[in-house]
Amino acid sequence: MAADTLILALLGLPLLASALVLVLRDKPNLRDGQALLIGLITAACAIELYGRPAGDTLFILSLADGLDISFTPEPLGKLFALVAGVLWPVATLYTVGYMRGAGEQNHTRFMFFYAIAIHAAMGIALSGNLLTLFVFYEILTFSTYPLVTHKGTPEAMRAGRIYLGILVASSVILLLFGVIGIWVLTGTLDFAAGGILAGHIDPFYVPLLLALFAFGIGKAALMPLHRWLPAAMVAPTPVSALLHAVAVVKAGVFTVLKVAVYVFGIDFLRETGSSDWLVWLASFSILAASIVAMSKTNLKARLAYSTISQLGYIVLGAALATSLAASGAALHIAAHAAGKITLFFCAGAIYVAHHLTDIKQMNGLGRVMPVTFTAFALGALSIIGVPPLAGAWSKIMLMGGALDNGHLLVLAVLMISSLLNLVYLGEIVLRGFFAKPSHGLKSEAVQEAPLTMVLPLCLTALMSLALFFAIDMFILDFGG
Amino acid sequence: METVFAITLIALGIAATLAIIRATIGPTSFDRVLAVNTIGSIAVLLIAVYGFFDGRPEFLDIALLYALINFIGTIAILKFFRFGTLGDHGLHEEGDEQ
Amino acid sequence: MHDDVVIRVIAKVMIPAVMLFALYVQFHGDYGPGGGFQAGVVFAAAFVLNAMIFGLNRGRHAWPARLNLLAICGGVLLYGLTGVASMLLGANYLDYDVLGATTQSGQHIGILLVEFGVGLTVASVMVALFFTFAGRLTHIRLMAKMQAHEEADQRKTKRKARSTKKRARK
Amino acid sequence: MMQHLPILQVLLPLLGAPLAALLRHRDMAWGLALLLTGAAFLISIILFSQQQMTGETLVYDLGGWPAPIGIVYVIDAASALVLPVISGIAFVATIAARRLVEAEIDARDHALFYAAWLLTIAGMLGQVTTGDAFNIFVFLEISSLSAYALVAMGAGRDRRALPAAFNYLILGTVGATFYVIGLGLLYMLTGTLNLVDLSDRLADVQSTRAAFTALAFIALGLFLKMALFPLHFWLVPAYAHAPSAVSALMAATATKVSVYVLIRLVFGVFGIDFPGLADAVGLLVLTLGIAGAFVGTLAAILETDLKKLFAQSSIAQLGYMAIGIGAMSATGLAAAFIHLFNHALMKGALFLAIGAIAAQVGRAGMGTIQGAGRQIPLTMTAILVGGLALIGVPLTAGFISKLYLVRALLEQDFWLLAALTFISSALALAYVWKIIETAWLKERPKGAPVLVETPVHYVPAWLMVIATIGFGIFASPLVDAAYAAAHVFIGGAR
Amino acid sequence: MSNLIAHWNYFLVIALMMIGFYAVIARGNMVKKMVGLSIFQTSVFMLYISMGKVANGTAPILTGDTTTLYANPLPHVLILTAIVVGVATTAVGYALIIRVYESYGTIEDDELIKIIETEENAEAGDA
Amino acid sequence: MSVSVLIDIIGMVSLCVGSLAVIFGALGLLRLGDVYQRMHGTGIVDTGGAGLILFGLLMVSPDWTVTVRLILIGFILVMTGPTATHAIARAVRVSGEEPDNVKTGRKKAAKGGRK
Amino acid sequence: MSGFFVNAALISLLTLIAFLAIRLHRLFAVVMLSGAFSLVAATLFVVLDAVDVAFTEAAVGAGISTILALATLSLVPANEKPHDFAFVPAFLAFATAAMLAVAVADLPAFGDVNAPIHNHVAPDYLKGSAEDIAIPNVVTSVLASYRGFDTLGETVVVFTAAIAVLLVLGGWTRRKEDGEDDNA
Amino acid sequence: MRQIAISTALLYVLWLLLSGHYTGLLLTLGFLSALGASLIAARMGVLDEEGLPMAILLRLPKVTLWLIWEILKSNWGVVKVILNPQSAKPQMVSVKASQKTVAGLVTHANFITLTPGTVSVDVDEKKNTILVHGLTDEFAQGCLEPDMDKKVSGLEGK
Ligand code: NA
Ligand code: NA
Repeated sequence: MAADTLILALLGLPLLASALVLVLRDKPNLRDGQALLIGLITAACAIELYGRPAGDTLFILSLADGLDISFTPEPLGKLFALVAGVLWPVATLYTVGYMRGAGEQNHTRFMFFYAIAIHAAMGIALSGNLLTLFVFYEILTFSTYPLVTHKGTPEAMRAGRIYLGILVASSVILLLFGVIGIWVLTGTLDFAAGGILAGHIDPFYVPLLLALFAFGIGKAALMPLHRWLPAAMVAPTPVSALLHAVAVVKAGVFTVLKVAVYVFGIDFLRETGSSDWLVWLASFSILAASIVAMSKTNLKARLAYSTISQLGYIVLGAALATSLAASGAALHIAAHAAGKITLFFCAGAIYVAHHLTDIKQMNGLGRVMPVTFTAFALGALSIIGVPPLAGAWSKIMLMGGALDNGHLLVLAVLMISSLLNLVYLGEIVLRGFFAKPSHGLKSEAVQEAPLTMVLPLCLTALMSLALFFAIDMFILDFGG
Repeated sequence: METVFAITLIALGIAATLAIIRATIGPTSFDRVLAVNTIGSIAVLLIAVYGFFDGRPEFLDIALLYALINFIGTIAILKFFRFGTLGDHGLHEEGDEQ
Repeated sequence: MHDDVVIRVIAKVMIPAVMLFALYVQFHGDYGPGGGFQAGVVFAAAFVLNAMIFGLNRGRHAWPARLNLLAICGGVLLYGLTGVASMLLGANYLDYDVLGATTQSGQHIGILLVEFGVGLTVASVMVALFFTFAGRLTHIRLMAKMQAHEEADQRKTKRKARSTKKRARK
Repeated sequence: MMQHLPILQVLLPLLGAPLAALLRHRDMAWGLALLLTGAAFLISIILFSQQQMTGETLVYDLGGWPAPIGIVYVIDAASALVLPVISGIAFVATIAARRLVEAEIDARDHALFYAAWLLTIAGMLGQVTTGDAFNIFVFLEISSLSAYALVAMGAGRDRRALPAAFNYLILGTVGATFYVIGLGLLYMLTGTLNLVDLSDRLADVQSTRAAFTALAFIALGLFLKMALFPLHFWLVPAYAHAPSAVSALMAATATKVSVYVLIRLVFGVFGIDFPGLADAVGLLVLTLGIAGAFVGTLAAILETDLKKLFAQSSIAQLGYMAIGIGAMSATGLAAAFIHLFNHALMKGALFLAIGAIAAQVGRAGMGTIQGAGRQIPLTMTAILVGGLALIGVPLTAGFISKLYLVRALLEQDFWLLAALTFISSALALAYVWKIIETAWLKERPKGAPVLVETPVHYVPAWLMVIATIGFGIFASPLVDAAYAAAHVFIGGAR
Repeated sequence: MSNLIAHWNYFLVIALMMIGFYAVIARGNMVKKMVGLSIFQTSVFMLYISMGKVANGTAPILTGDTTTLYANPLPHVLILTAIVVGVATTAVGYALIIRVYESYGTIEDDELIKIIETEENAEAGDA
Repeated sequence: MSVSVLIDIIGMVSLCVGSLAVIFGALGLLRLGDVYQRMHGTGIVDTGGAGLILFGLLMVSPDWTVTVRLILIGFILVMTGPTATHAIARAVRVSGEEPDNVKTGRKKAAKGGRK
Repeated sequence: MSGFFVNAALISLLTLIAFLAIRLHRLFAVVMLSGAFSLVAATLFVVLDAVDVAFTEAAVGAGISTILALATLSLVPANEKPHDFAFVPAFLAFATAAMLAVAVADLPAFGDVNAPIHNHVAPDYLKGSAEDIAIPNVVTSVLASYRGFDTLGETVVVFTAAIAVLLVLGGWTRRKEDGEDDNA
Repeated sequence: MRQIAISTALLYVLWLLLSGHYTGLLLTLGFLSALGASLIAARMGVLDEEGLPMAILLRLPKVTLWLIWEILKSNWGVVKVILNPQSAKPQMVSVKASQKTVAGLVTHANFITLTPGTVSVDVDEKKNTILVHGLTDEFAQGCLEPDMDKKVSGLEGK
C-alpha cells in the first residue's frame, strides 16, 4: 500500500465507521462490532504508516489560492496518528463495556461522534499545513461537544458551554489570528522542516505570535485556559479517555509542538529566545495544576488536573526549543497517552463495578479489584516517571533539553512535579491496596468490571511498559 | 415696459406678503383658506407677468395650471372641512351617492 | 358637495376643460413646458374634482378600478415595450431611431409613445391613489362586511359538514 | 439577443411587475415571478461567465446614446460578480415565497405582492448594472419603495411591521436625498453623471472642499441605506416584522446592493487616491464597521426572536463588509466582495429556514424551536450550518470571508482591528449556540405545536446551505472573481 | 463677501434644507415628518435648479435664435424625476401613516415606541 | 405717436392700476373685520387686480397664442375665483360662524361641519 | 441684479413658510402651508428658467401632495403633540448645512456661464435636440430620449407607488383586531 | 349624444386655440383628445344641461361690457371701505332670483360674487334665492335691485 493510501485510510476509516454506526443503529452488536473491527484496521494502518519513511504531501483540494487541504506524513504526525490509531480500538472496546455497564442512553449518537472525533484527530496528526490543521481542529471541537454533553443534564449542558466557549473562542480568536498572521507574513501555511517563519518577521513580535498559538490552542489546556477540562469531567468516562489520552488534549499539545517545530522552527525560537516566557508559563502550569490535583478527592477531577500538569511538560518541551526537548515532548505524547488512558479506564471500571467516584471511598478497593488497581499502579508510575515505564524516558529527555538550553530552574520544576505526582497518584494506589476498607462493600471477594473493560485497561497498562523498552522506535530527530 | 413689469411684480410680491400674514394669523381656518386662495391668484398673475418680464410669455401655460390647481385645492380643503373626508361622507354607503 | 349648486355647475363646466388641457399638455411637451407626467397629474385632477364633488362612486363608475389597474400597468408596458420594439428592430433598448423612416421621425414616434405611456400610468396612478386614500373609510367598512360574510360562510359549511356526518352516522 | 443581455436581466423583472399585477390568479403571479427571476439568474450567470472568460468590460448604450450623453449599463468584473448573487437569491427566495406567502398574506393581495417583489428585485439589479450615477438613484427608489410596501405587508401578522416600514421609509428617503445632494455637488464640479466620466473629470477638482463634501454626503446616504452602525436602527424592525419571504429576500440582498454602490462610487468615482479618502473616510468606516460588528453581535445575543436575532447579526456582518472597505486596499475590497457574496448565502439559508418555521407558527421565538431539531431536522440543520458559517467555522463560506477580511487588515498592519474582528466574530458563537442548544439539546415542550417540513419548506434553504458549504470548500473561483472585482477599483497584484 | 454674493442662492437654499431636515429628524409626529421631508427634498430640488441657471439665459426651449443662452436642461430633467419619486414616496408614507393610526391609535413616535415596548416586554414575559 | 405706442401706454396704465388694485385687495384681506368682509378684499384681487393686469398684458401681447392664453386665464379666474369665494363663504356659514355686527335676515344656519 | 431680488424675495418667503410649517401644531395648517410652499417654490423654478419643473412642482406639490395629505388628515388626529426644541437634531441639521455651505463656496458662482456643467454634455443636448431629434423643448428630448431610461424608471417608481399604496391601504392584509377597532 | 358632439366641438376649438402647432398629427391627436375628454366627461355624468349651458355661454358676450363696468365700480367702492374699515356695515340679504335654469341661477350668484362688495353665501335651488353678504348697506341694497337679475335671466333666453 502506498503512503497516500494509508493516509486516506486513516482519515476515511473512522468516517466509514461513523457512517456504519448510523446505518446499523438498530443492531447494537453489529454496530459496535464493526466499529471495533474498523478500529483494529485503523490501528494496523497507523502502525504501518509509522514504519514508513517520511512521505510526500498528499494534496486533496484547494479552497482558494494558497489555501490548501493537504496531508504530510511527517514523523511527529505519524507518532500522534499512531497513538490515536492504536488507542481507538482499545477505547472502543472499553466504551462498549462502559456504555452497556453504566446504562447510558443514546448509544448510537455517542459512537457516531466518537468515530468522527478520531477522524478529526487523524486529520490533525497528518495535516500538511496550518489550514488543514485548523479545519480538523475545529471538527474535533464540534464533534466532541455532543460527547461532553452526552448526559443532557443541566450540569452537562453548562459544562458543554464552557467546553465549547473556551475551545472555540480561543481557536477562532487567537489561533486563527495566528494562522492568518503567518499566511500574511510568509504567504504560505505549509509545514516545513526548520520552520517557515525565519526571515519573515521582526523577532520582536515572535513571542506575541507564539502567544497566539500557545493560548489559541485551548486544547493544550495551558493555564489559564484549562477550565474546560475539569468541567468536561461530567461526561461519561470513555469521553474522558478520549479527551485526555486519545484525541483532544493530545491534539492540543501536538499542535503546539507541531507549530513550534514546523512553523516557528525550534532553532529560530531558541535563537530569538522567543519561547522563554512560555517555558516559565508551562512550568507554572505544571506545578499549579499538580497542587490543585492534590486538593481534589474526586478521582476523575484529580486525574483531570494531573493531565493539565502533564500537558505542561509537552508545552515545556516545545518551549525549550531544543531537539532533545522536542523529542522528549513527542515521546511524552505517547507515554502520557498510554498512562493516562489506563488511569481513566480504571476510574471507569471502578465506577461501573462499584459506583465509586471519591478517592476517600476507595480504601481497600485494590483487594476487590486487583487487576484494575495493578493496572492503575502501572499507569501512575509511568506518569510519575518511574522506570521501567514509558514516562521515565520522556522526563529524562526533557531534563536533558533543559540542560542544553541552560534552564536549570526547569530541572527543579520537573523534580518537584514528579514528587507531587507521586503524592497525588500514589495516594490512590496506597489507599487501594493498603488502607482499611472504609466502603460498604458486602464482600471482600474479587469483583471486577466486565471483561470488555478490564481487557482494555490491561492492554494499555502493558503498553506503558512496552513503550519503555521500545524507546528506540519513538525517538524523533528534529535536527538542530 | 420692463420697469412697469418690475413694478407690477413688486406690487404682487407685497400683496402676497400681506396675504401670507393673514394666512398666518388666521384666526379661523377659513381665513387661512381664503388667504391661500388669494395667494394662488396672486401667483397666477405673478407668473404671467414674470413671463413677459423675462421675454418668454409662452409660459402662460403654467399660470393656467396654477389657476386650475388653486381651484381644486380650495375645493379639497373645503370638502375636508365640511365633511372631514375627501371621499364619501356620512350618509352615503358605497354605491348610493345621489 | 353636489348639494352646493354653484360648485356643482362650475365643476361640470371645468372638468372637461381640465381633461382637454391635460391632453394638450400631454401632446405639446415637445414645444413647451409639460409632458406625460404633468399631463397625467392634471388629468387625474379632473377625476379628483369629479369624485370630490359627486362622490367616489360616480368616479368609479366612469373609470372602474380594474380598468384603472389596466391603465396603470399598460402605461408602463407601453413605455417598456417601445424599447423592446427598438430591440426587435435591431437597435439598442429605447433607441427610437429605428422606429421611423428617418432617425428624426423615429425619435418623434418614440417620444410620443413613451410620453403617452408616462401620462397613462401617472394619470391612472394618481386616480388610484386618490380613490384609495379617500375611499379608505368605505374600504374598511366593506372589508369588515366581507370578513363577516366569509366567517358566516365558513360557519355554514362547517354546520353543513357536521349535519352530513350526523346523517351518515344515522 | 445576446448583446441585449445586460439590459434584459433588469428589464424582465421590471416589466414583469405590471404583468404580474394584472394576473388574477396567485399561482400565475408566482409562476411569472419564478420564471422571470430564474431568467434573470440565468442571464446573470451567462454574463458572469462571459466576463470571466473575456475579462472585458461590456458597455450597453441605452437608447443608443453613448456614455456621457446617455445612460449606459456596464458589465465589468464587479457588477458581473454581484448580479448572480442578487438574482440567484431572488430566484431561490421566489421558490420559497410560494408557500411562505400563501401562509402569511391574503390571497387577494398576491398578484400585487409579486409585482412589488419583482420591482424590488429589478431595482436592485438595476443599481448594480447601471453606469450612471443618477440612474442609481432611480433604481434605488424603485427597490426601496417596493420594499417599504413589502415590509408593511407583515402587518397581517404583526402590526409592528407598519411603524417599521414607516421608519424605514423616512430613513431610506433621507439616505437617498443625501445621495442626491452629494451627487449634485459632484455634477456641479464635473458636468457629468456617467461614473467613468465622473471619475476622469473629478481628477482636476479633487482637492476642493466641495468634492470632499460630495464624497461625505454620498457616503453618508449610502451608510444609511446599507445600515452601517450607528445608522442601522431602521433595519432590525423592518426585517424582523416583514413577511418571512420578504425578510429572506431583503436580508440576503438589500443592504448588499448599497454596499456595492458605495464601493462603486467611493472607489470607482473618487478613487483610492482621492485626498482624505484613505485617512479620514477609511478610518471612519473601519471604526464604524468594527463598532457595528460588536453592537450587532451583542444585540443578537440578547434577542430571543429569531428574525430579530439574525437581523441584528446582519448589522454585525455589514460591519465586516465595512471593515473590508475601510481597509482601503485591493484585498480589503476583495474581502468585502467575498463577504457580500457569502453573507448573502448564509443569511438566505437562515431566513428561509426561519421563514419556514414562522410561516407555520407565526413567530419564530426561542420557545418555538425548542427541541425542534428532531421534528424538523433538515430545517434546523440549515439553521445550524448558517449559524456556523456566521461564526466563521472552517469549510463554510463564512470562514473564507473572515480569512480574507483579516488578511486585508493585517496587510495594512491593523493588528488591533484584526484582533477585534476575531473577538467579535467569536462572540457570534454565543447567539448561534443558544439556538443550536435550544433546538437540538432540549426536549420539545409538551403541547408545543407540531412543526412539519416538506420539500417546499427546506429545499430553498438547503440550496443556500449547499452553496454556503460549497463556497466554503471550493472558494477559489469566488476569491478570484472577488479579486478581479476589486481590481476594477484598485489596481495592483493579489 | 464676493463669494457670498456669487453663491447667495445656494446659501439660502441650504438654510431652507436645514429647516426641512430638522423637521424630519426632530419631530415625532409622522405627518410632520412627511412635511419636513418634502421641504427637505424640495430644497434639494432648488439646489439643482440653481445650478442649472445661466445668467441672462432663458428656459431650455429652443427659440431658433442661435445667440440665445439657455439654462442647463439636465438638472431640470433630473429634478423632474426626483419630484416624481418624491410624490411617490409621499403617497406611500401617508398610506403607512393611516395604517399605523388605525392599528395603534397614535401617530406620535414616542407613544408608538412606548406601546411597542410594552408589547414586546409582555411577549418576552410569555416566552 | 402711433397706435402701438398708444396701446403700450394703455397697457402700462392698466398694469399699474391693476397692481394698485391687487395691493388694495390684499390690504383688505388684512384689514377688514371678519372672514366675510375679507372675502371682498379677495374679490378685488380676483376681479379688478387680475382683470387689469391681464388686460395690460393683453395690450403688449407679442402674438396671438399669448393672447389666447391670457384670455383663457382671465376666463378661468372669472369662473373659479367667485366660485371659490362662494364655496368658502358657504363653508363658513355651514360651520356656524356668523358674520360680525351684521343685521341678518336669517336665523343661524343648522350646525354642520366636521364631526 | 433684479433677478437677485426676485430670487431672494421668493426664497425668503419660502423660508418663512417652512419655518411656520414646522412650528405650527395644527396639522391642517401645516399641510396648507406646505401646499403654499410648493406654489412659491414653483414660482421660483419659473424664475430660474426651469419651466417644466415649475409645472410639475405646481401640479404635484401643491396639487396631489396636498390632496393626499388632506385625505390622510381626515383619518388621523388633526393636531401634533407639542414638542420641545430638540437640540441634537438641530445640531445635526446645522452641521449638515454648515458642511454644505463650506462646500458650496468652492463651486462655480451662481449663473456662471463657464461652469463645467454648462460646457460638458449639456451643449450636446442643446445641439442634439435641435439637430438629431428636432424638438424645441430640450427638457423633453433629454427626458424622453437621451435619458429615456431614467424616465422609464421614473414611470416605474410611480407604478411602484400605486402598487405599494394598493397593498398597504387597499389590500386585504389586516388583522381582525384592526377591523374591530375601526368599527368602534 | 348631442351633448358629446357639442362638447367635442367646443373642446376641439379650445385645443386649436391652445395648440399653435397645426400638423396633421397634432390636429388628429387634438380631435381624439377632445373626443376622449368628452366621452369620459359623459361617463362621469357632467355633460348635461347644467354642465353645458349652451344658451348662457353663447349669450355671455352680450353682458360682458356691462359686467366689467359693474366690477370696476364696485372695486372702487370696496377700496374706499378698505381705506376706512370702520365704514364697513356688513349685511346679509336674501335675493330673490328669477332664473329658470340652475345654470342661470349659478351665473347670477357668481356675478354677485364677481362684483366686490357682495358675496353670495348660499344659493337655494328650490326657493330660487341667493343669500348675499354685503360689505355695506349700499352694496347689499344694490343687489336687491332687479338690474342684475334681469340681465342674467336675459342670458337664459326664452
Ligand atoms: Na416636457
Ligand atoms: Na361681489
